[in-house]
Amino acid sequence: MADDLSEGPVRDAVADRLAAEALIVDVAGFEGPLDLLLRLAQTQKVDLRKISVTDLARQYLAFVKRAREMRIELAADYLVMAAWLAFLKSRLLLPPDPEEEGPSAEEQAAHLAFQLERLEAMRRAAAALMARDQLGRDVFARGAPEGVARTRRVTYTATLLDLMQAYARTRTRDEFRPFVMDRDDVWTMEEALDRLRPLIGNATIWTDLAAFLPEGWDGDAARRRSATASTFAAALELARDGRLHLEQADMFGPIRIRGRT
Amino acid sequence: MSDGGLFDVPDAAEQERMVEAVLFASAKPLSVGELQARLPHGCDAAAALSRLAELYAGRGVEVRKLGDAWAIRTAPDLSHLMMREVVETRKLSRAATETLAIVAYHQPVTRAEIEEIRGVSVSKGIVEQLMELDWIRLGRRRDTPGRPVTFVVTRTFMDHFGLASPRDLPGLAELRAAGLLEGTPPPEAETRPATLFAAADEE
Amino acid sequence: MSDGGLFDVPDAAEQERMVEAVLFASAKPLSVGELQARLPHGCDAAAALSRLAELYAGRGVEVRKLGDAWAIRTAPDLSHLMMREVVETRKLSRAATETLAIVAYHQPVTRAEIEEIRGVSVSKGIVEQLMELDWIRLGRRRDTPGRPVTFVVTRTFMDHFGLASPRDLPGLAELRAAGLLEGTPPPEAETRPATLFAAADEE
Repeated sequence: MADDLSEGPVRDAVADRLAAEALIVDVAGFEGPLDLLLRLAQTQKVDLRKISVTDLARQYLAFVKRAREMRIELAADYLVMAAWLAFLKSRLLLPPDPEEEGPSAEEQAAHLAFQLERLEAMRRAAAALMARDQLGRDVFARGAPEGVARTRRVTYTATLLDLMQAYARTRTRDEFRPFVMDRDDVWTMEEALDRLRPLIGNATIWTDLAAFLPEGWDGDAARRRSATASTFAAALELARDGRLHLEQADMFGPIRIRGRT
Repeated sequence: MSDGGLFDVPDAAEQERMVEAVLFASAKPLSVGELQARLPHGCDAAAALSRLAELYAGRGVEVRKLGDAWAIRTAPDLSHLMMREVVETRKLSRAATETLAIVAYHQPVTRAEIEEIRGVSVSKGIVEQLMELDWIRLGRRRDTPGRPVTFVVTRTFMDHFGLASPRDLPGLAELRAAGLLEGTPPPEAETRPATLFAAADEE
Repeated sequence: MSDGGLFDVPDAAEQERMVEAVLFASAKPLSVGELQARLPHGCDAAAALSRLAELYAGRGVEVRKLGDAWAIRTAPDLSHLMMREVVETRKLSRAATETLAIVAYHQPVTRAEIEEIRGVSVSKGIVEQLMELDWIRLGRRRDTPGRPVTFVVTRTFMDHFGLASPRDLPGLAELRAAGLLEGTPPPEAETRPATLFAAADEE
């Protein structure tokens, strides 16, 4: 590095650059003006309550001046703090103006000292907290916790109203059921078949179909019609099966049946 | 506790503490060998383990051997504490409510009678459900062929529905007067169900 | 053991076993109320807990009070045996630990108050991170203009740092005696840069 030694300006440039970089790193390392102030205050190595705010203001302003000389962009809040500290410093150095209202310069300085002390206290508290025995690092929970099994129990509920409405529903359902034919006066074909089957075996002679109508079904016209129709249909069914013979002498004449032997 | 000297072996009580802590924190059961490997040199994991098992005997948790490994587990008689019952309330189904209503209004009533009134067969599940809820129970057998069982409502039923007696249940006419019946049934329906109730009462 | 009668309350020893079993089974701290809910009717979970805590004093695992809840945890002096159990966690940033400490010592605290103390705005990421860890949560809104939300620390926080009560925070008494936990308002807000910090809150 002999070249560097011989050429002073170059070396200075390097030194400046290094200094600038150091400052950049420093500024980046601070979390805002209060953090920077706290770091500067700590260099005074006194109880933060006895700190000299004027000294602190001077240090801070010097820092900002240096940063500006090195054309380091300082965030606005650093500059606002600088302006406020410059103002505070001047007020602290001058005798108090009796006309002025609001807090005195001393009170503002004391509050700044309080803020710094509080921030430092919180930093120490955070460190103390982190130094505690921590779960998963120093202290451990049950490695194999036994889970709680959930069982589901379903209970059913109904109100008296539900009950009454349900009953009303069942009792009135008939009244609203879909229309179906009333079967009181209907002699079904199944019934006719059941009646005809055992009788036809004995009918060895031609017998009028009307004779096979069930008892009580030959009076009322509707009933007789239903029974006649179903008995006739049943006779046709049995004729198809070869169980009986059917005959009708003339049109609209009586239909006669005879069992097949 | 002896933690100063490099070759100091922890005393028996300390070894017990160590086994206890390691066993507690482990996610899986540990064999004696694994425990031994976790303890400081010179410890006797097996001895500490058996002392620990004794110490826990009869407690809420026990040191249990699972295969060739050891673990801390809940005492079996307390396993019921590890259950959390989730109670879910559901509305009684329409079919069940209707069946219940018929039993309440017509008791004692046979299954065939319930089916006749509802017009559909009564599933076994519904009767079981209502009996499980302790809302209906078996009454006396009917003195008819086949001696069918009858159903009646229970004390629990009365409590649940706030009834002093099943006779307090309002009749159909009252239900209608209260606007609880939908639709407009034919006029003769007014009297019919009432007589049916009366008949049911006599049984 | 009395498990026959429906209304028999288990005796003291049995209640102790029950609390022991439930506490051992859970990895998370349980409040007295939660324990009580798991025990049969008539049990006194608080009394059983304090007897149990005494019983476990000095053992490899301890019954610890963590905030309003209780849990069984390994004794801190045995942490060297637990290397295998250590859960690797991401190291919290300085800003995050500071924010956490401020919430813990000043709770309930608003975001503006945290910013006042730290002198910088609190990034959203930090609050999210701390809430995700379940170390801080929202407290009640402050009864001041704008009704700002407040932050408080959680049961998980107490559990993680082994704090029986917020009073056990390290150095709390000294900080309070020094007046450093009081919300000392600035002498006058207009000219001070602190107002600028507070403005960052709005961004």
